[in-house]
Amino acid sequence: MNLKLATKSINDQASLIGLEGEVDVYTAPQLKQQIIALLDGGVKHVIVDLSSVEYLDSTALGVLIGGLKRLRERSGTLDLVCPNPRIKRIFEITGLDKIFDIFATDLDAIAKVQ
Amino acid sequence: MNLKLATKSINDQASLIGLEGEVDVYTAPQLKQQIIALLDGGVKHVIVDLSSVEYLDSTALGVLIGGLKRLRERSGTLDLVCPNPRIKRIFEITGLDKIFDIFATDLDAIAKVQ
Amino acid sequence: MTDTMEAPVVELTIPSKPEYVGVARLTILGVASRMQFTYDEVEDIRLAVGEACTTAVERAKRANVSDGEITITSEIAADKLIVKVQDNVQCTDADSEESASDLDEQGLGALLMELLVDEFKVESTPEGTLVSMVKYPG
Amino acid sequence: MTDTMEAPVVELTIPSKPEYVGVARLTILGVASRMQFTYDEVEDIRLAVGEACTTAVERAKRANVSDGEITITSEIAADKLIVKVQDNVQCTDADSEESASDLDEQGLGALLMELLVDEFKVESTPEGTLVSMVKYPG
Ligand SMILES: Nc1ncnc2c1ncn2[C@@H]1O[C@H](COP(=O)(O)OP(=O)(O)O)[C@@H](O)[C@H]1O
Ligand SMILES: Nc1ncnc2c1ncn2[C@@H]1O[C@H](COP(=O)(O)OP(=O)(O)O)[C@@H](O)[C@H]1O
Repeated sequence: MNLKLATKSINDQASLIGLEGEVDVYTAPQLKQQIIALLDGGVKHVIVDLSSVEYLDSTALGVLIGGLKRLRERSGTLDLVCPNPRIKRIFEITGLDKIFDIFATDLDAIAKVQ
Repeated sequence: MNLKLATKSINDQASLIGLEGEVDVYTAPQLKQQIIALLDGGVKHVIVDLSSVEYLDSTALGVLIGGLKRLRERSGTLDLVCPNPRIKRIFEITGLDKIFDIFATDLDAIAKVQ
Repeated sequence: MTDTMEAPVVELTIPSKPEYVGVARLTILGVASRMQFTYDEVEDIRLAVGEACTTAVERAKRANVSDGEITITSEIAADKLIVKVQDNVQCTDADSEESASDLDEQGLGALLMELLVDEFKVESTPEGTLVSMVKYPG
Repeated sequence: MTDTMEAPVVELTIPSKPEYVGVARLTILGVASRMQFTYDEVEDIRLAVGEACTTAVERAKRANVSDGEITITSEIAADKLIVKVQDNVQCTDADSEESASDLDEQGLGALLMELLVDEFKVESTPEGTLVSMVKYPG
């Protein structure tokens, strides 16, 4: 019934936001604020790790799409880590798996931005 | 939201009922039937393993007390395995930990009836 | 019914049948989890509300009421949670008296509710029976 | 309202606020879990009902309604689950039209509901807006 965020820096241009819990209309604003804070700090590559997310709704998708747009505007990237098939399915049925790079592990996602 | 029962014979006088899930007003009748079936089969020592129980209410307590009474009438026993402190607490606050033998592991409970 | 001045209210109505008590437990788990209760206190509330619904289900069964309903109203106040469990079956002697086969469960259910919440009351209403419970965090 | 002939009904009312949508999801999880749905179908229902409540919450916010309420009615029929999500805010153009900043979420929420249930309908009622969904097992 809650969302925990843990952000770690990969290098001066890249950060990973680890999410745990439910990302919905109540908690998605926290994710949005965190992405904006990273953008304000000059980060160009954001990885959102959904490995420990057990619920994700359209509000969360909206925040991720918004983050992707903002990052692309500055030639950056927003990639996802999503090993959970149930969560990944939400991206697949909405066709959003075509606009996000979705990795099975955080190491794969980090390798891309390093 | 459901209860699974798995009964295994320890010897011709003793059986262990393993429970998994929720034991409440909806599911406790299954436990009652299983205890009665064992009694009818001549079992004198019943162990109820609550290790995988995540919810247990007064209906379940009533069934266990009823089973204990029936078994005592034929000089038998009904013991519990309950390593989960949250479930054990329900027996403690109602004082029922004094009428049941409660073991931390199934091996401890089985050792007593062998 | 919710007003910016009043406490937010969550209201659930379920059939008075054993298979729906679990729905009430999940709902109250969601309500209590959003409040300032510890994990143990949330468990206490879940068990107490489950017991209140269970006694309502047993009451409907004893009274042979087939269209029984239970309404669980949660008032989420700043400093406490008030839960009212109202059914549409009148209190019978069995709710207070020691009656035949239901004794163990009845007695234990009421005992648990007493132990798990800070305030606990059972009363007859024109509609049926009302169980009121209050739990304070901490 | 429940009758031995009619389908059992579970009714939940929550404040139209982001923090209560999770309560509705838990309740519908309890309802759907008791039926003949697969684990994946239960997840679909949970997500669809969550989306319906989320659009109601957004609607109340846009309309500046502070005493918004959402009533989620689940009819547990033998062969299907019917869920009606009724709020007390009238449909605005924004519910159909493409409007400013809410577009992504609005569009995706409606898309998800379409994809996750077998029947899906949004309509204006005298009280506000009603979203109806039907899911068949299997
Ligand atoms: N399958 C989809 N479902 C819903 N929205 C989608 C989908 N695929 C892409 N989008 C849209 O992707 C857009 C973000 O991608 P982008 O093409 O960079 O921006 P824009 O379309 O605004 O120019 C969002 O506006 C979102 O609505
Ligand atoms: N702390 C307790 N809370 C509720 N019931 C208890 C408690 N301790 C014992 N009991 C009672 O234990 C009884 C079963 O134990 P037992 O002494 O064998 O039977 P009886 O009291 O009927 O002779 C049940 O009737 C139950 O009500």
